[in-house]
Amino acid sequence: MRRQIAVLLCFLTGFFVVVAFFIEQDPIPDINEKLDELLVIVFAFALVLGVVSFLQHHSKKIRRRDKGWTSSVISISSLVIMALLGIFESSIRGTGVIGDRTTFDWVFNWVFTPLQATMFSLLAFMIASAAFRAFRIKNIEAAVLMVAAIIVMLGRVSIGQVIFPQSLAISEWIMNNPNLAAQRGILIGAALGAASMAIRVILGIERPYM
Amino acid sequence: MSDAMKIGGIDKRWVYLLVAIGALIPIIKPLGLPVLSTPAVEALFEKIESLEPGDVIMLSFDYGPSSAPELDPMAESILRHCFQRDISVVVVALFPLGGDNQAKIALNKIVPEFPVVEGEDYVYLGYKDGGLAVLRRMAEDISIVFPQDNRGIPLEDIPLMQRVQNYSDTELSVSLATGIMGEWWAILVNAQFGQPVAVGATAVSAPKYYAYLKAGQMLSLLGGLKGAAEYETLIGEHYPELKERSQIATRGMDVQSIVHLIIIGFIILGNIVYLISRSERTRAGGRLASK
Amino acid sequence: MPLSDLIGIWVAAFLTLAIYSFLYKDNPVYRFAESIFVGISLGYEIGLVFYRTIWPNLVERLIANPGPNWYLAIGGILGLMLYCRYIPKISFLGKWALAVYIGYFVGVELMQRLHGDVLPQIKDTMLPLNGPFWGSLQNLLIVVGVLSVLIYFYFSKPHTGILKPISKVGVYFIMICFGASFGYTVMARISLLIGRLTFLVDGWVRPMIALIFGSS
Amino acid sequence: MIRLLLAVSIILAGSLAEAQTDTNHINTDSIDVLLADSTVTATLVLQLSEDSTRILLDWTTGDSINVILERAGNDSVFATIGSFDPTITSFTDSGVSPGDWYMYRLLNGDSMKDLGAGASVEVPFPIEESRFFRTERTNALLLFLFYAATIVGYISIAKRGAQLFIRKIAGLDAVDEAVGRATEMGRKVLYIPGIMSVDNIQTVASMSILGYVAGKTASYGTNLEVPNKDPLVLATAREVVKEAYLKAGRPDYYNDDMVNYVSYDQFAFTAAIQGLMTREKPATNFLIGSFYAESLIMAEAGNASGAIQVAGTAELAQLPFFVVACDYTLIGEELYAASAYLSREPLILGSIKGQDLAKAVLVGLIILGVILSTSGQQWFADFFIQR
Repeated sequence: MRRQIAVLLCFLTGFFVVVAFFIEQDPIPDINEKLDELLVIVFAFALVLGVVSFLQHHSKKIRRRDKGWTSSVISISSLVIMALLGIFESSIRGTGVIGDRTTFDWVFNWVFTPLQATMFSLLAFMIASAAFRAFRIKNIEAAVLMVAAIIVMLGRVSIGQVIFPQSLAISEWIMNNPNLAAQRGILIGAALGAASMAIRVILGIERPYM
Repeated sequence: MSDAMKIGGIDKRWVYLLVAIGALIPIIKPLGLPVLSTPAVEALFEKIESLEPGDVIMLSFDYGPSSAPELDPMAESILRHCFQRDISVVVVALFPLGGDNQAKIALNKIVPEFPVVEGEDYVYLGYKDGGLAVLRRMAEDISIVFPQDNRGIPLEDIPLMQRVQNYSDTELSVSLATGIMGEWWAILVNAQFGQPVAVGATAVSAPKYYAYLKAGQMLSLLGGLKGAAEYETLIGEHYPELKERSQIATRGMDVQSIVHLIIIGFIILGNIVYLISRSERTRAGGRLASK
Repeated sequence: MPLSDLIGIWVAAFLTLAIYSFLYKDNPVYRFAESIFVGISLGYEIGLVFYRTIWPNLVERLIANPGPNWYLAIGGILGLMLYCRYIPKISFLGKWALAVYIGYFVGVELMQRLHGDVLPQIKDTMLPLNGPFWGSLQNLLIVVGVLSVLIYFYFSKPHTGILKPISKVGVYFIMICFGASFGYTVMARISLLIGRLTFLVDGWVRPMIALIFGSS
Repeated sequence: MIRLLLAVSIILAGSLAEAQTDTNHINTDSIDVLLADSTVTATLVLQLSEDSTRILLDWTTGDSINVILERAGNDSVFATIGSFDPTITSFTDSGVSPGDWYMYRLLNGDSMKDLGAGASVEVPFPIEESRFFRTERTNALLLFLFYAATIVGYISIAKRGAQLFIRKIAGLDAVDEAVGRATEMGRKVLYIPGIMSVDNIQTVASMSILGYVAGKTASYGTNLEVPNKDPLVLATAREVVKEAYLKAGRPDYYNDDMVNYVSYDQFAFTAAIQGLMTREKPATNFLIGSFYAESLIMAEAGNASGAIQVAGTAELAQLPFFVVACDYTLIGEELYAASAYLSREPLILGSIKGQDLAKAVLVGLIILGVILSTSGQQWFADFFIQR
């Protein structure tokens, strides 16, 4: 019974959205808007689950003195400090423009932002090692992959055009023709797959919520 | 470290090291690798070269901080080029999220380099919200949109603006744009009012501007860091005294060129190693490739 | 420069190098930076969710104007239902909340995919082949590419007979696409690295040298 | 004081109109110009939104510094609906009620004192009631009905016990092998469900695959860890994994900490996963769901730690990186077909069959569209325009 209710709830909300996509008669658009608004709140509540899980996960490591438990102490402390700063220094409230010189902003500017940017920039190294390892002429497909990548790479930088003057024109042609066609094919297929998945979930054939 | 760190017998940390060195050297000291200028960029340079001292152009800051790494160098080069040739610049900002700030940053940096006088050789009119409507209005009278300049001086009291009432009194409009704003200049200011328009765009949005360039609705297109580096190179070639200063995009492009070459070099090296020892099992290449 | 910024630059430089040290090998310094990063980012999110969602979207609106905003309480109740999983007797309520949430967005995706992806992409592929020779050839290439890739993903039949060569063509298109996208992205990734290295060189090392050896 | 109020109201009206203009800008294609009036000093153009429930006004006023817009309803009494800065030249009136007649008048002048009547226009028929069905979406409705019907049709065929074939998908055959490898090596299986929430359908598909993987690890007694970036995915993944362990008859092997939470920040999550892969060296990594820039960092870390990696996503921009750095990659559509392939459940298989039939029909329609466009019949392709 409890399971059937879950399936029914999923069906009703899913079906409602599909109807709302086509129908403009009140009160359907209005209900749709309200649903959208209130589900944002559900999402916000879920963060507590995450924080509880985070604290459990790390405190278990500390209790058992697992390998690397000191990292867990650091994680929990920085979480607590940042959460307290965020709640008591109200600079992130409202506008979202971080401008005042609070401790919170200091941590945001000098700790959080550099960490984010540096992690992101690791990609420059990863893309190099991945290319080095993966682009091998093992067969025709792999060769096609490699040649396309090299031409486009040359076309992007000025030295590339010194080495291979046609690279810019060829790489733009590749981007706008075969690349576009394949992207479109993958996109249409994936969209149909996603829609089919959605129909299965709405009909309760697949139940990812249980 | 385990064998997994190795690729075809080479520790992949060598790849990391070379990428890091390749990126660091030009940042410490620019190499000045050759940058081939393209007709799309040359068109703007030639246009400004063809102007007489005292002519006026309009420069619009239509971007914010997120596009600054690509578009700031363009702004600086264009301002330098104009000031060097005694061409007056009317500067405006139309991008809501930071256009004003970018304009001030660029002017504060370039103005002290030249003996130029605010109000005579250049003027900054400030930021105005309203997008297309503003562009349309300025075709009639700039002073409707900007009754006074950024300092609060009415336009009629500014010597430069006494010469300029609307687009027709300027020789060229340059928009450094993020997203859609450059298109507005092409479809409105160029197409409707016949004003020559050049656009500096980020690399991501540059491809969609090519259509306007091809259709003749834009005089010139500077695309991304590369476009900026081309302009810097043109300036360096014609005005050696400015070369030292105009190297920001060139420096970034040096890094790009070197690291791209390093990656391509490693791909070739990897294939040589692979061909020599075919027996080695590589798991990479993915399913499609390994089928 | 205020002292807090000076310290900030040093902290940022240290953390930047700490992350890069992972490239050599995993080490305690990286682990330290990672732990701080994880903790701080989650702590930041707590403040953000509280002040940007729970407070303005729920509490404030319910207090200020409960009449027309009553429905927001449903969001709060669904949210609280998620916590029921900690109480075994009523843990099923959490699944109900998830069912509503997933049901809604699955419905949204269903129509978005069909209306927003399938329709326009199909329309854009219906290209005329009777224009100038070169343009028509490119159009033909796009049509062939789209169809062969679509057929490559056909699951109901094995790739034999006529499907074999067609899906093979599809594979070539996919390989060109992946190679080109890969090559195209390299530049953006290097830009990120330039940003960090410029900070280290121009924002940290150079001022430091200037400070020690006197500015020049 | 009055001047101040006036200034404020102009700014307010201006910003209001600004916000309105923005939304119209997107829809301009679907709007027909209805009426215009031009005088010496001003031009006022009136347009009706496609659903005829809003009125869009556009004007030019020469050199006027001040512009005031007035509206009269059934009673023919004009009232101000906004005063505008000269830079603003359009306004959308959404405050019209169905069934009523409306007339608009523009006043303009160089100062507030000497405003004169500029142009005026009248809407020649009453404003329409908002409609029941969005007729412009007929093509989407037909597509939806056709698609849903083929899928539901095939599901009911499957229900009657028809044997349904599905071709080999290498990436999915690898799932069993990958879990088996972890069991042999006595190491854990790491499952990353992407970084987006369950409002993204790729995550939903990932949950289905997670259910299958968890069933395998439960019956083999292999360790499973599911670190999360999104808290709602955390909640969902816990239900899914718990259910799988229950079904496999091993509820005692399940604990909540298997499915744990890392951080909401994309790159903090990435940093932690990179560290985890390097330190704990899981034998198998599943990277299935919606990924962005972190895809390559994670896949490279997993590759360096010697794990066998199965990836799956429909994010076009990330697919090349997974293909390059992982052993198997589920590309787009394969991700969604995975649950059918793995579970072999007839109903799900039926939906895949239906999907394939629909796809075959669409391929036919594209070919027909190309033929018709080539012969100058553009109407067919135009039918598919997204509105």
